Amino acid sequence: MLATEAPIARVYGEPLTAVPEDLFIPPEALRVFLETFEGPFDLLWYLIQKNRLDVRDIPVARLTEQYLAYVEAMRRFDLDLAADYLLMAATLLEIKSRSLLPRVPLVLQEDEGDDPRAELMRRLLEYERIKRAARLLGEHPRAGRDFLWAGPIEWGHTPQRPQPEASLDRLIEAWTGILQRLRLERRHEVAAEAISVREAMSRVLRRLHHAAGALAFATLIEPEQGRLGVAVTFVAVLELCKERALHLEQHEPFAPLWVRPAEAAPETEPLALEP
Amino acid sequence: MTTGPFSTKRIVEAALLAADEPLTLDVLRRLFEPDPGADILASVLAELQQEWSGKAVELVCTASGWRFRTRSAIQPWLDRLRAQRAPTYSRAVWETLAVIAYRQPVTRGDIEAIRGVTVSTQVLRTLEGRGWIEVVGHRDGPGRPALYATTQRFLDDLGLRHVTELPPLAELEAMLEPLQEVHDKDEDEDQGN
Amino acid sequence: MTTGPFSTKRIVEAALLAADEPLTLDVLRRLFEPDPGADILASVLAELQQEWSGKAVELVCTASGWRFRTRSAIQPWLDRLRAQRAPTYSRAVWETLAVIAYRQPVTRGDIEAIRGVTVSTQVLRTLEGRGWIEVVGHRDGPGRPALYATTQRFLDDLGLRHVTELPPLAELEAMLEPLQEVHDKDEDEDQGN
Repeated sequence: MLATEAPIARVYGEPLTAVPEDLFIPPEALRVFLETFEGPFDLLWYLIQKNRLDVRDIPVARLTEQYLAYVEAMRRFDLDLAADYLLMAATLLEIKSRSLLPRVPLVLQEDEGDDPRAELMRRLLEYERIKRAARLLGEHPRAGRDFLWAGPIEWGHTPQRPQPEASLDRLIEAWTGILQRLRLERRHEVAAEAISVREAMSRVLRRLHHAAGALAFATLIEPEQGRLGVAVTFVAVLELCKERALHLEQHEPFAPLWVRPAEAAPETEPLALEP
Repeated sequence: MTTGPFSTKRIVEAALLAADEPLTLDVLRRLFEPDPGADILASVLAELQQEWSGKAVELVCTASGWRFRTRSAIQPWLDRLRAQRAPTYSRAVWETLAVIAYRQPVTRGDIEAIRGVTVSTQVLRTLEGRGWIEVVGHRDGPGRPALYATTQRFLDDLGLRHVTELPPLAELEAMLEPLQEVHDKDEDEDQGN
Repeated sequence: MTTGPFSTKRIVEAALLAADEPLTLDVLRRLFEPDPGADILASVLAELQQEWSGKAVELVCTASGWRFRTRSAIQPWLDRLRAQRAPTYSRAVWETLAVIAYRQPVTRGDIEAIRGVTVSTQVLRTLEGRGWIEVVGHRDGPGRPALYATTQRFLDDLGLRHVTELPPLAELEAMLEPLQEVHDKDEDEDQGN
C-alpha cells in the first residue's frame, strides 16, 4: 500500500538484542539504533516486547537493569541524552527499591492508584496507543502526497467583482473612531457644525461645476427650502469663499451676486501660465 | 504502457483537472512511461473534448497548453458563487468616507488633518470608483486641491434620502463611550468573515 | 429554477471544479434562484458521485465541504509531473499530531506527559505552519498554557469530515494479548522515522 516515511536506517534485528554487551555491533549502527527511540516510553516498550515481558506484571528489577544499560550506552555515544531518560531511570529505580522492601500491610495506602507499577503500565500503554495512531495518521492518504485536489479550473468569463457592502454602521464607527482619536490625542475641537451647511456647500460647488462658469446667487437657492434654505445657502457660499473654493462678484451695490468657481476665476489663469 | 485500473484518457483528464496551469502535450506525455507519443495523446485529448462537450466545463487548447475551463454560459451561477464572499473595505476607506460625508466638501489635506494620517490615492480612487464620492470643485491655493463630496449614489446605497439623515455629530459624541465596546465587538466578528 | 442550457447537476459540477475551496451544501444552494432545497442538491451530489465513480477523479465531502480530488491510485502518474515531493515528517511530528488529534484540546505539558519527552517548539511550529493545529484557548493555571487542537484544514487534507473519522485508537486489550505478533509487526513497520 502506501510507503511509510523514508527510513533513516535498517538496524533493527536479532544481533541488537543483546545491546550493549554485544561487542560485535558496529558503533555507528548502535548509535543509529539508540537514536531511533522517541523517548523513555518508546525504549521501555521496546524492552518489554523484546523480552516478552507481560506489561501487566512487569519484572521491574530486570527491566530497570536493561533500561539503565541502554541509558549508559547512550551516554557513551555522547547522545544528546534528554533529562526525560534520566527521570525515567529514577522512576524505575524507585519502583524497584519499593518492590524489594517487605510489604507492610498498610491497607489504607495499598490501593490501586498508589501502585507505581500500575501507573507506569497505564502510561506505557497510553503512549503505545498514540504511537500506533501516529503511524496510522502518517499512512493515511493525504492531500498533496497521495491525492491532489481538482481545480480550481479557469473561469470562462471574467468574474464580476463583488462590491463591499455599503454600511451605515461602518461609516459611523469610522467617524466615531476619528472623533475619539481627535479627542484623546489632539484635544482638537471638532466643531459640531450643522451638516446642512456643509451639504449646501457641496451642492453649490456641484452646481457650479456642472455650469462650468459663474452663476447668479439667486439661482442657487432652492425655493422649496424657504428662508432657512436661503440662509443656509448664503452661509455655505460665504464659507466656500472663506475656504477660497469660489469667488463672489458684485459689480455694484444691490446688483446681482455672481458666484464663480475658483478654477474658472479669470485672474488665476494668467498666474498659472507664468513660469 | 501500464496505467493500472485507469485508462490513459482518465489519467490525462485527472492531471488536467488537478493542474494549476495549462499542460502542454509534451508535459502530458511525461505522465506515462513509456511515452505513448504525441499522436496517441492528441487523439486522447480529442476524445476528452468530445466527452465534455455536453458539460458546463469545456476542455480547450490555448497558447500555453490544454486546460479545462467553465463555459461562459454559466456566468450567472458562478458569479453568485463569488458574490457570496463579499469583500470589505479597509478601515482607511471607511474613515476617509466618513470625513467626506460629515465635513464635505473637503480636500485631501483636510482629510489628512482630521484623520491624522496620509490618505493614499488608492483610497480615494476606490471611493470614486464605487461612485460614492466625487470632485465638486477646487480650493484656491497652492496646488488648487480638489474638493470632495459624497454623491447621490452614496445616499442611495446607504438607504438615505439626504445627508442630513446621517446620525448627527452631537449624538455621536454622546455615544462615544458605549460605541467603543460595539466597535471592539465588530472587530472580533470581522475576523470570522 | 432556470438553469439555462445546463442542468443543475452540470452547474454544481462546474462550480465545484471552479471553486478554489470546498463548497458546503448551503453555499451550493445559494447558486440557484430559487433555492432548490437541501434534499434536491444532496441527490444531485449523490448522482455526481455516481457519474464520476469510473473516473480517476472522485467527488468527496470533507470537513469544509464538497470537492473533487484525484484518486490515490493514480498518484504515481501525477508524481511524474511534480518537481518536488511532498514533505515528510519525523516521528516526533506525527506523535505530537496524534496526541493533539486524539486528546484535543491539550497543552504542551499534556503532550509531554503522554509522550514522555520534551516537545520541541520546532515540532509545534511545523504543525502550525502546515495549518494542521492551532491554539484554541488557554488553560487556567500557572503560565496559562496554550491549548492546541487540530484544524479543519487537517481534516480536509486527510479527506475526513470529522475527528471521529480518524482511525480508532488501538484497544488496550488488543495491545496486551498477542504480545509477540504485535511486536514482530512493529519491527517491520517501525523503520519509518
